[in-house]
Amino acid sequence: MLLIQQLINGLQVGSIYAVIALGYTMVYGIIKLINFAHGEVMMMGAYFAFLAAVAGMPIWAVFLISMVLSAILGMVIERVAYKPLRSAPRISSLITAIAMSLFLQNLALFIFKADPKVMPTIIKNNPVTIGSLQISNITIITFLVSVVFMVILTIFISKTKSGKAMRAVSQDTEAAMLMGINVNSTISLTFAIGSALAALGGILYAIAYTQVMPTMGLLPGLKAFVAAVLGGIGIIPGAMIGGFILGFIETLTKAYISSRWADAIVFGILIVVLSVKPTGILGKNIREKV
Amino acid sequence: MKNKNKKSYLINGLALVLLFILLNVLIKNNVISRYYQGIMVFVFINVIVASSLNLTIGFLGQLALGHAGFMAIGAYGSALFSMYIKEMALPPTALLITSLLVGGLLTGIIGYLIGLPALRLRGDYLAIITLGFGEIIRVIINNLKITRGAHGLTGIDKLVNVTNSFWIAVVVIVILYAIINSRHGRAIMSIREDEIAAEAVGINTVKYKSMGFTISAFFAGIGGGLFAHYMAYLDPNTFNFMKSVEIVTIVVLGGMGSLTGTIIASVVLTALPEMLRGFAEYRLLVYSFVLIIMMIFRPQGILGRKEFSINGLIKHSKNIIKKTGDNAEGGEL
Amino acid sequence: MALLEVKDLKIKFGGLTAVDEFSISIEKNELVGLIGPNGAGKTTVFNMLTGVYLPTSGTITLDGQDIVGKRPYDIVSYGAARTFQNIRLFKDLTVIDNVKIAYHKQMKYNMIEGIFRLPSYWKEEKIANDYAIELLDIFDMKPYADSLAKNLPYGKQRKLEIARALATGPKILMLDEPAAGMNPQETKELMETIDLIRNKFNIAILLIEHDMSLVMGICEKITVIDYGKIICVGNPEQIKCDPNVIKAYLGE
Amino acid sequence: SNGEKETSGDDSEVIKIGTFGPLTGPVAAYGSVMVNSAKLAIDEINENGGIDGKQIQLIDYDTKADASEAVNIYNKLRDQDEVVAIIGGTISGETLAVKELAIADGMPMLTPTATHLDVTLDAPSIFRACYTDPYQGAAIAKYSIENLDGKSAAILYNTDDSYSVGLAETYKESFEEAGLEITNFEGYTANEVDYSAILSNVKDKNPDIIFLPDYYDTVGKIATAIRNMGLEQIVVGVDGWDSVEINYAEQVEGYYFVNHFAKTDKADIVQNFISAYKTKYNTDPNALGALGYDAAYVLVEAIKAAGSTDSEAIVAALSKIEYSGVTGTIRFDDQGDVTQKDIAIIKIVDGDHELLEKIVVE
Amino acid sequence: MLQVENLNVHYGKIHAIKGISFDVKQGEIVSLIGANGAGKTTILHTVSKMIKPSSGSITFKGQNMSNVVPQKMVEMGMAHVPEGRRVFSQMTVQENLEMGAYSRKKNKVEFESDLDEIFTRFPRLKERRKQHAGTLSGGEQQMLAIGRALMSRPEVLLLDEPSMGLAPILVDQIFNIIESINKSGTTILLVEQNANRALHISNRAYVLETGKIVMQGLAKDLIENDDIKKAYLGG
Ligand SMILES: Nc1ncnc2c1ncn2[C@@H]1O[C@H](COP(=O)(O)OP(=O)(O)OP(=O)(O)O)[C@@H](O)[C@H]1O
Ligand SMILES: Nc1ncnc2c1ncn2[C@@H]1O[C@H](COP(=O)(O)OP(=O)(O)OP(=O)(O)O)[C@@H](O)[C@H]1O
Ligand SMILES: [Mg+2]
Ligand SMILES: [Mg+2]
Repeated sequence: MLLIQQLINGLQVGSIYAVIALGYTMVYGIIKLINFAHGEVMMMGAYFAFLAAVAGMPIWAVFLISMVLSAILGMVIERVAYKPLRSAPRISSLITAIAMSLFLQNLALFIFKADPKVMPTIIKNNPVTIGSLQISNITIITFLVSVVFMVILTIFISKTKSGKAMRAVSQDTEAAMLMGINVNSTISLTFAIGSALAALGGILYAIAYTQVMPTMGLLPGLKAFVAAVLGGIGIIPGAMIGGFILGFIETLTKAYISSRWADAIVFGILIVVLSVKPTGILGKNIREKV
Repeated sequence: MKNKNKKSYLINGLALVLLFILLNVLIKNNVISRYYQGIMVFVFINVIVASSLNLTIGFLGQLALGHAGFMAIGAYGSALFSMYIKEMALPPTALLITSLLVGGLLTGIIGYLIGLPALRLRGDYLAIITLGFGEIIRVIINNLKITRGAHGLTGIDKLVNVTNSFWIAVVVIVILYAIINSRHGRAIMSIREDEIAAEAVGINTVKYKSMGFTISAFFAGIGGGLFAHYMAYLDPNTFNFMKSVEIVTIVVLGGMGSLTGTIIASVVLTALPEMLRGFAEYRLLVYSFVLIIMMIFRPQGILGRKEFSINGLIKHSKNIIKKTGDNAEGGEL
Repeated sequence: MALLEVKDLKIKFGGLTAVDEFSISIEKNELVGLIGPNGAGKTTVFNMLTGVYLPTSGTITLDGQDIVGKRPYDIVSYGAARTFQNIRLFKDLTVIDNVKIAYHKQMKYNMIEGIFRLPSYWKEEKIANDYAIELLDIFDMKPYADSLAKNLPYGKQRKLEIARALATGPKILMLDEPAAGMNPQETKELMETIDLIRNKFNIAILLIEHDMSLVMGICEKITVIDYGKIICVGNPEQIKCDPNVIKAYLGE
Repeated sequence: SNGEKETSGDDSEVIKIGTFGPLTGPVAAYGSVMVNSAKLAIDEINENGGIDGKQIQLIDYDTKADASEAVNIYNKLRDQDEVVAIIGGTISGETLAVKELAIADGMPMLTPTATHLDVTLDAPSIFRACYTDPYQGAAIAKYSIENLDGKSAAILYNTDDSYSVGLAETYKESFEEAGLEITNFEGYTANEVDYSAILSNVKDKNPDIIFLPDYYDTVGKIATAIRNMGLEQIVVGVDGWDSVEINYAEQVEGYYFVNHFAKTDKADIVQNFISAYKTKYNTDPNALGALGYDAAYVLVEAIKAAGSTDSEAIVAALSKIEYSGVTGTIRFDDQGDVTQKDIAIIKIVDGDHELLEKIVVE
Repeated sequence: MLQVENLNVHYGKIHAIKGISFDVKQGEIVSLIGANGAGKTTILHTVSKMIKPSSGSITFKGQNMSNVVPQKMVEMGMAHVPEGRRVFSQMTVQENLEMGAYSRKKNKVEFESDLDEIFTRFPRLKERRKQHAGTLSGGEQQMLAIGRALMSRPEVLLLDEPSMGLAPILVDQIFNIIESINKSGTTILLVEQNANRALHISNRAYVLETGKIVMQGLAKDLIENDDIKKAYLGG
């Protein structure tokens, strides 16, 4: 029983990782950049939601405002910081992304100050009890959100014209231009969607754990990235699977071994998985054609 | 070719000694106070750690994000060792050097073991794996009895000062430079350029990758050891992901594949936060902003892959003199 | 025994059998062509011979030694060197360094000797340097020694790749479409160079090429494959008239 | 006030004292309250004539909670600013990082809040104004057993924080010495947000008491999770809890903790401090502030008593001092730690502190 | 149709194209020939607006194209088959062709009929329509690249070394295809190393040497020119 309860606990964290990882993997899939600032966009999304909630907006408006503002933020970040570096060495863009994450974090520190803010209860915690098991309504919502968005995103990328344009850009930017695809707006769209998803993750996170603070994005961002890599980076369903696996591993470690080893075990498993399957769980092993 | 090289070694060596004498004179006359000396020690430590990482990133071409972990192993390894052999009452310099070597070797060995699985992966995967190893190392140190975990390690002898850290940094840079400009260094660089082609001309890429990675870890360990014996206190959280990022930033800013670039960037990035101390509140904001601007306008770093050298400078200034000479002539016409 | 003996080589990629029942035998100092339609498996054969791909089955014997399962760098020391269909130079290194890297295995000084710049370092570095210059000279590339490989014009890059392969001291040299992207005049010059190095270094050459003027002009023996299988072996005259080859490859 | 270097060079005009702590970054709250309170104290002293007519200048720096920064700052305070003594550091890590330097220089250093045992160990010139962790750990354990009738307890603690680990260990020891049971000894990391796994384990074991030695933000988060999971245990804590009621009044209602002072203490000195702080900074101070405030007064008293700004004289004066402040009576033992200091036992009632009693443990 | 005047292109310090002018008239096949690195690819890239020239003007269908973005060129009826094929390797053959029609208004019927047309021209592609383009052979990829370009119904087609690396039999095929595309009304600007074949199907040609046009004229005249023979036709 306790084990099942612990798995339910894992589902909560896992679903949040999954939502954040979806955006992460999508951005990576298209421009091959580890967008380290993704976690900070999530943080900003949480603050936007916090402000909207404090202002007493209805719940749908809280979600909408936060996701729209974050989408815009994501697009601006890309335009200002990443676009000039598209042809630069990969690692320079990576450093820019890290710097951007630092910048946003410190901007938030400056604006909102270091002490955590308590997120108003926009969804009341209402656990559903089955026997001795307890599952929070927030967990159920988070889980459903992650699955629904995974499906929508998968269909979007594989079936729609914009989705295909994204894939074309990711495989060969120049050739995509020659097809008449507007590469800049395609990449912007990618960032908009990815950032809106990050914000969604941030809101769910803030609701579940009741606090927003400037450093809140750092670890979930990193974990979501690990989840994306675990599932096979660039692969949408992989992000979700990776997120859930990470959630379960973490929770079980905390419950049965010790919380202090949780991060080490998460990374340990990542290392084992990548050693066996270098492209992640759903990744295809493509041998470089010589 | 041989003579040209030897001459340039001589010039650079002479420049170093002059620099050192100048440093000493300034310290003696209290122009460089202990405050500045302290900052200089951090600069030298950063030079060592960052140039060791440059070997992995700039020359081997593999992105590693867990260098703080190696630094931590070196720091704790050498600190525990020097505490352990304290009774032998070695002279301070001997104690420092043996402890550094022990810390470095320990780090090298662990780096080698980590490199075996990690280096099979490429690009971003390697980055995330090394990040993971960095975190694992930190967590382990945080939970070991012998390192005193979260309580932090105290009671380490303060053995490091400006003089010895200066010379250790010089030795490390010279060794790295010598390795890079040898057949082993070329093999390492060929892996950065094209792994498949490197194999096709007879380079054992697995061997040279591990070699590069291990040497890199070894020197990171030396840097960590210096840090330990300067701070005289260690806390596992010092060696977190942000520390790794800081080191990577130095490498990238200086120029991946340029040791002299790393030296310049170490100076800039260690001094910059000190200069910004007046703006405590905006400090990190400004720092990250400057970094973004830097990357946008000079993504290849300050020096790119070039090396700054006295000879180059002499040559360059000769050219300038010649040019101005030409101009002067032009003026006469 | 021939220098290179390949028997019943086969490789599968997933469901696709890219090369099947491939056998070839090359003598010392022989110049052999390997041709066939696009996607026939020519490059794949090279990749197996040089250890990039592990064949599903079959044997490869180079100078009397079995090299199946050996890593590419190892096979180099058995005496096989190659160029790539898509040029793979060490782009950001100088031309001379490109060649010196390939000379790596002939140098013996260890890391300690290198770090301390002991006499062995100076001696071997000088030998390597002189040899690299000599090789570049053969390809008329001495003036480019200090430029970065990526700044060379395309044709020179192809030549540098050949020079680099030669620096490994091979017994057999495998060239994958060396004339691709060259105009007929340049192709003609390349033909002469290939002939020259074969004689000067006394090595065997295996050549993939779609330019028939080159293949027919210098190869003594030609193997034609289609869909991974050999459809014809013979001298240029025989190949030109073979109906299978005409149908699958040459056209009318 | 960020330490503009005085160019006059005439050090008879002002007496300079340094202080440092994390003023930015995630634990900025600790450093700022401490530094602000020390400033408040120094301002008051200056208004009342300073030290024998000389004004005091307090120079503060931000360590970002980073040990290497602390070293640079210490060097800067000593060499550039030429301070005569230091109030600090705020947290243990930064204080330990400058410990060896302070010993070597004989620099008088009074830390208001660094609780790590090693801070004052073999360090003749370093003093500490707060009681140490074993002291308060034993106090709250004693109270849990004797007054709250606890027969079994779960301990949740932060594995990354020396303070939390130390307290968890003392509490456990005291409990086990009394022959009682510790049902859960669950660590979590500094960055933890999801406590459901360990709380499910606690729920499974159902102890009488939960001991939660951590700072208020984390306590608030965990208390929320405890309420959400429907756990009904009494939760007890330590001085880090101070301020938790600001954001989490509902969640911590009815819980207990020990502290250096109680803001509802009627004593004049306490109320005066609180209102002065409020006037100056527009927020409530907490225990870290009270300690910083007391530390500043203690140090100034010592300088006065020493009659000079000579390091050795100040150290000697400090070791003999006895001062009654906001946090009780401060006097130092041979090691430089406070002895016989009052501990306030506080219950959160209607979202405010209720001072139950003040105790002294041996 | 297409007019280029006094074009200059720099890569950093390298002056790759040095003041070139040429034109392509409706219905023509015009060839650019020249040695490696002469600047042929650079010209095509500049014409399709993939790189910015340092000076010079490009006029397409009577309009000045100096300040337009690449997708505008596609919309106006230009298609570019780049050097090295550049198919979208992780997309299927069909998806690649869909991307070719990206710039056109969505019209299912028209799209299907265009697709059929491509498949009748290249039956090989029909067989492989579900296969990932990256796993096609070189010749098949070349067909796909051309097919993809045709999907935008271009009025002008830029072809960069379409025969590079192809088996002789495919080279024949490709040149036949080019001729037939031209016959059905598409204007073609062709870059080729295989100068002989190129000149045989072209109306006119320009000869490039290190960024300059050194000769121009009717293709049939150039074939007979001794200098050309010696330098580009292999004797
Ligand atoms: N790594 C790989 N994974 C999957 N299939 C491969 C791989 N390498 C080659 N192939 C397939 O094997 C077949 C042979 O390819 P190969 O490159 O050897 O052809 P080739 O004869 O060199 O053709 P070309 O003349 O066009 O270069 C092709 O169908 C190709 O798609
Ligand atoms: N991205 C680039 N950066 C710097 N120089 C370049 C770049 N691309 C081309 N060049 C240089 O510009 C000149 C013209 O190159 P271009 O590719 O246009 O020639 P080409 O005629 O198409 O040759 P090829 O027959 O090899 O395709 C060459 O000297 C080349 O080295
Ligand atoms: Mg091939
Ligand atoms: Mg070209």
